Amino acid sequence: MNDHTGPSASPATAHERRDESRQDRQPAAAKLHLNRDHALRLLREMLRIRRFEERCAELYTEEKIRGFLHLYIGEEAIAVGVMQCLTAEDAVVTTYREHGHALARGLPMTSLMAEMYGKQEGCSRGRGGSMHLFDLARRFYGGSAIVAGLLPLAVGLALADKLQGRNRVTACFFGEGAAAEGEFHESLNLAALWQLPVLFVCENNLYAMGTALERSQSETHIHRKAQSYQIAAETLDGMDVLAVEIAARQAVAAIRAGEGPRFLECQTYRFRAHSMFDAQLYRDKAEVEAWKKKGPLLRFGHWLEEAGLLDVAGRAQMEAEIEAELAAAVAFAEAGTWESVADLLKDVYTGEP
Amino acid sequence: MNDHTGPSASPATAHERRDESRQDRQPAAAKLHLNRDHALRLLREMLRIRRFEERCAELYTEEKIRGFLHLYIGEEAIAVGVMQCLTAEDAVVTTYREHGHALARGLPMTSLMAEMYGKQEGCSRGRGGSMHLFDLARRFYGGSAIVAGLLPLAVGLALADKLQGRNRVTACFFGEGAAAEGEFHESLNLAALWQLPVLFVCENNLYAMGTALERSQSETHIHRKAQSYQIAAETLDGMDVLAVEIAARQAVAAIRAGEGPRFLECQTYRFRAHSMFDAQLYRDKAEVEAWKKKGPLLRFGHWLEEAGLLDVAGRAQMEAEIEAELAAAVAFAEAGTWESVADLLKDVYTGEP
Amino acid sequence: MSSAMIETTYREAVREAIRDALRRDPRVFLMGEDVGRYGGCYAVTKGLWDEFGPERIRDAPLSESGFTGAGIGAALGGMRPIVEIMTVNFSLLALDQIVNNAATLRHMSGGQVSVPLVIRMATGAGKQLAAQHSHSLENWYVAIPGIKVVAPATLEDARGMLWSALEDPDPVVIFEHVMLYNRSGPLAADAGPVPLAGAAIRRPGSDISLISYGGSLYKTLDAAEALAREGIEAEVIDLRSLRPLDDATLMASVARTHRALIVDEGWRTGSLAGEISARIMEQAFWDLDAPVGRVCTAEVPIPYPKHLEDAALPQVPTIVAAARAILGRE
Amino acid sequence: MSSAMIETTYREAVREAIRDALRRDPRVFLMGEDVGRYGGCYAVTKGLWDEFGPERIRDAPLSESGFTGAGIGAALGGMRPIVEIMTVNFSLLALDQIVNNAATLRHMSGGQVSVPLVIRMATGAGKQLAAQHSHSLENWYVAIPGIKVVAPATLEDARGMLWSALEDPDPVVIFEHVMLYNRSGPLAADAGPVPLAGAAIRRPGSDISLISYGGSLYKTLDAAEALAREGIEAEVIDLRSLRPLDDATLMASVARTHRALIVDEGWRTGSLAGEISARIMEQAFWDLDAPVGRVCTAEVPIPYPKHLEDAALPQVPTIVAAARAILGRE
Ligand SMILES: Cc1ncc(C[n+]2csc(CCOP(=O)(O)OP(=O)(O)O)c2C)c(N)n1
Ligand SMILES: Cc1ncc(C[n+]2csc(CCOP(=O)(O)OP(=O)(O)O)c2C)c(N)n1
Ligand SMILES: [Mg+2]
Ligand SMILES: [Mg+2]
Repeated sequence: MNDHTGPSASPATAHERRDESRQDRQPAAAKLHLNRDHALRLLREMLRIRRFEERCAELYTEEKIRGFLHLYIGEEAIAVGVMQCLTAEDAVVTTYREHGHALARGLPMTSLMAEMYGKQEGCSRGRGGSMHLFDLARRFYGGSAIVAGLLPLAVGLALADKLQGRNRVTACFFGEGAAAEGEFHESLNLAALWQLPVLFVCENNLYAMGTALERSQSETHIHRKAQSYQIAAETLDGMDVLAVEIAARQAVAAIRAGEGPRFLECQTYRFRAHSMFDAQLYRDKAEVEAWKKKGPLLRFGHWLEEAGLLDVAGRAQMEAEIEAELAAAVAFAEAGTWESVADLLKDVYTGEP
Repeated sequence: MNDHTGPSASPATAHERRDESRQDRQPAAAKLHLNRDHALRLLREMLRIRRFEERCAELYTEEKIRGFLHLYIGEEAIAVGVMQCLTAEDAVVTTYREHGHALARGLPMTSLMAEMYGKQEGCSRGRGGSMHLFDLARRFYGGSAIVAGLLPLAVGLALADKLQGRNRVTACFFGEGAAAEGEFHESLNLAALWQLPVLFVCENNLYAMGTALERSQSETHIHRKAQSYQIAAETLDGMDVLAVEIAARQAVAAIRAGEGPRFLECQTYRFRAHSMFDAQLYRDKAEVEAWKKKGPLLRFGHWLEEAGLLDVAGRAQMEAEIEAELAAAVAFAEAGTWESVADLLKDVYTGEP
Repeated sequence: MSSAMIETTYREAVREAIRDALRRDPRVFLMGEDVGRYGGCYAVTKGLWDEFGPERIRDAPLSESGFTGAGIGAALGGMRPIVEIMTVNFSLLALDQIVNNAATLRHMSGGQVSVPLVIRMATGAGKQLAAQHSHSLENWYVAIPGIKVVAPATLEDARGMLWSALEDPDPVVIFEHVMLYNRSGPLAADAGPVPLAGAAIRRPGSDISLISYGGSLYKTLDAAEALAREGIEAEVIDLRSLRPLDDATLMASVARTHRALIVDEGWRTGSLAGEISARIMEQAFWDLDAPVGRVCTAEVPIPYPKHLEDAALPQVPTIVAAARAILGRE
Repeated sequence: MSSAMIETTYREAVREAIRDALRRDPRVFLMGEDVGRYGGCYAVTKGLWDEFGPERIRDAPLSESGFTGAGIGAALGGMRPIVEIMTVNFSLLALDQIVNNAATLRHMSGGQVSVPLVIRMATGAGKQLAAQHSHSLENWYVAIPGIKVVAPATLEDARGMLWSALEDPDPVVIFEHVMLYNRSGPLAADAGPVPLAGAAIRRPGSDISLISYGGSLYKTLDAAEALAREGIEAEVIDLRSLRPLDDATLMASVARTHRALIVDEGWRTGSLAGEISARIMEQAFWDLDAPVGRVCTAEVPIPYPKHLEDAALPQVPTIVAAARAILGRE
């Protein structure tokens, strides 16, 4: 049984890093108590997301899932790494690319899949679909299709916590594209000015739809933008689940200690198209392949094997369990029911009609 | 006849400075050829603004001027210093506190005063009033009552110049309060990303209406925000007309050389209320008095006297000339005519009705 | 025994309503630009910062989208925020938050969350503030499912609607017309909450229904007086709630008078007045003896000079003339 | 000799219009999110980046307010920008620029400047994109003095309105309904500019005027066909220009048919349909044999599931039923 004490023991060390601020980190605070259960849990959580989304892509071509479908494949380490550091009391706010966050936050795969179908057994009663996953019981506040639109909301959730004297964290996920929007700017200022307990997690996958970061923002190091609001920020390898967990754990600890907001720029890459309607003419295959080699599942899986934490049979069993969970989720969604058209006007206002 | 060769010879050296970036500046490039005519011109321009606005305040209490009236008194050095560096081909974009910019840009005092009255002889045919001064011939594009609302427009004017291969500069003035708005963020990114010829001039008078800068922005050094977009930026003494002119001249030269946008944070203070409806409960008299001692007219005037560039008689003559100009402007406005109500719908669309 | 009446301004009535809410419910706080130290751009919140402190009377930076969204988040987090957007003109910067979050979160989440947020804003023209500072955009807000919209015109409503809005589980937008703040009159010392919904007949009459709200109400009442001097008895209806609209009261009035005129400071095309006219068309067509009329603002950005601003806005003589025309008494 | 007809999609027609404009006038450039390398979120601009390069097919960062305002500035600076806001949903972030600058600069400056800017945006529902991505906000834009608003529904208009918009000295907003991009049909090889103003009668008829625009036009035409099978001859009017509205064509039609129904994908309250109903009230009341009706979208954020989205939007059967009701044939 391994008990790793920091990033040096993790596969992350083999990865390229663009991290300039890592030296600020206290090695002691970086300790990650990585026992076998936890390691396997990380892999399993990432695999659940991967398999869920692979299946969603199939279901999309079968027209079971409609509308927009944005896959998180390649970025799983971020959601999984960060969620390890949150408690049930904390809040999560995210984007339209949020299946991974929802699963990692503990939303049941069944109700997620039913939501993808638009069935009333879905986590948003089918009204939301892929881009609007909600689960109040798990303090999962969506799921928004407006880029940067939920950043102010995350600030407000944190403000409510601060005003009510609750030591809770609001984790807010968004892409690097969102950092160009005015709402990013206004939100970071508010969070920093009022020293609010927000963990900003930028998933820098280098593209906003088809627009490469260097063609859309004059400062491509997003964490430096955050620093310009006096927010402690760092960049890290978002393909390395351990690196993410370590950084998030430190950030969350600082936030809980009352040190105000923190900002993580996670370097990552989406392996699939932006949505299901994207011919990907804007990036070349070689780039995609190179990033796939750094895939969060691939490397962490290998490392677990090499470290003797997971053998072939163990992996096969994990896959089988996930396959079973997924099959149950699809069956649940298939068996789900359509909300009556008579209820069309429901939930425009509270308590009506 | 003095020929000053840089800030060391100017009264600016006696002022407090919060300038961290000044050392970047090439001393050679800083040379300001300050002959007597130019020095007197600077004083005269500042005095014209001061006297114009003092008169406007009186006219406001007489109800000749209505609506909102935002006085620039105390900040004259910025408009006057920057305008020295622009040619007729360059463009100016500003805010609701823009009488100073308009006068320094060369708009006739007559048509300005008529605009303040709302007479059709005004520079915006009376339709705009104090907050919407326009003069297309002088490329003076307003005059906007929406904080930060014209920053994107300045970016667009500069984009047009770049696309058409014209070597022109667009100077864009705004308060430090504007720097909290999303439009500030989006505009600076666009200007930096596309390397557009914009001179951003932040008039940091420490308050946005009644809100002190440190109570509204987590980073109070506005030029550092600009730097976070990779824009060369500096802070300087905005009460010192020579310091402003020197900095603006360097910035404009860099912009004309194709080096992209530049950003000046001018430390200043408004001596009067935000508008005519402001009891100023948010700052104490001592603070106002301390800043008044650093007033741009006071110090530059003293210095001109001490340097033997302007004697009492010369000053009196200058004041008299300005008084005459002002009297003519008021007479012009008084004699001006009201636009016919029959023309109410004019200029909603081009060429109608 | 009825309570004492106190001479009060609209401004004071709003201030008392805010003070009252802050005292009643620790979850309430007010957030906006210059609401604190400055005392509010229309002096509505003067004194509250000293009384309740900067946490509850929270000055926000110039960032309308940011702090409106923060209000939405705080509402989700269990607070009862009052967000003050200084004027409707600046609310253009916050519309994404209002439409896509405040109004929509309940539905998108399948009914899991409510957004108990109150947004107050000043609206309207009349102070020579020119093209960018004189908007009336109530018509836009009225078109957003998921929010409620009210326009208190009287002291009672200014005093009483805020608390009801805070008790409402959904977002409520309150429009305060800038020309009302200085209005004064007697208000009961114990004036309390009033319901949000329901139009009010402010003057009964049998010849024509004059329908108005907010800042235009008093012009409409003055027009009714002028008409009365000519022997025309106009009924004046104050909409009070703009979303939902109280169709029943409107149609009952039209059924009595058979004629209607809507007075609305919005620009004519796309105005709330148009919506009301269309509803009367749909629900009371057979009661009408003449087409429903509208007195709205001329379709021009508001000019600065007083004579042109006056000419652009609804005025007593234009209301009187329009009413006469509908009655065939030109 | 009439020109050859070529099978074309609406998407291709818009693309050809853009290409044409870029060729005709060196001052024209297109700016928006993902218009360049990506080829446009609805593939409208595919190929143009290769043909015209990144200066003229300019990818903009996610900053709707910023690049719309930059378009306004560039227009003032002598260019003829086409700003693409990906969808009307995101235009909420740019409304301050559109209302307070684009629409207002000419007036505020006393007529010194014009803003020759064209803004294109996709609008409407029908693709199961749910609550935040299915708005129809034409009604808001129609209420802004200083801009013009058009909604090309046909291939000819998609091809021809852009150039006329670029020749207009004032800002023009073009709404392209998302469900139209894939529509195809024959278009003249030499199809050229068409005027912005003026409604078009797409189907003559004598029993009722069905008034529609944009994506709803084809549902309305289908409804007219269904009504024809019942012996009801409906006249179908395509508004084409939403601001200004062509009152003359509308009133002339109503004078012939004495009945009208407006089909509008906007939410009912505050809809453009309401404005049109009010205008018919004002200008053609005495011609009416029955109240004017509206078929609009139900007042609910658009739900994701297809059956609920369909139920929320205007559909052929609801249009047919509403027309029948107006004709007393229920
Ligand atoms: C305000 C707004 N503008 C535009 C869009 C269209 N859009 C959807 S996703 C996207 C790219 C966002 O990129 P990024 O923030 O990097 O997130 P990623 O998709 O890469 O995870 C764009 C332009 C939108 N949804 N919202
Ligand atoms: C978008 C917007 N929000 C709010 C206001 C109201 N307002 C007018 S001036 C002002 C303060 C602006 O301060 P700053 O930018 O520092 O300029 P200063 O007045 O100090 O020159 C405010 C809040 C406005 N005009 N526009
Ligand atoms: Mg991205
Ligand atoms: Mg200021």
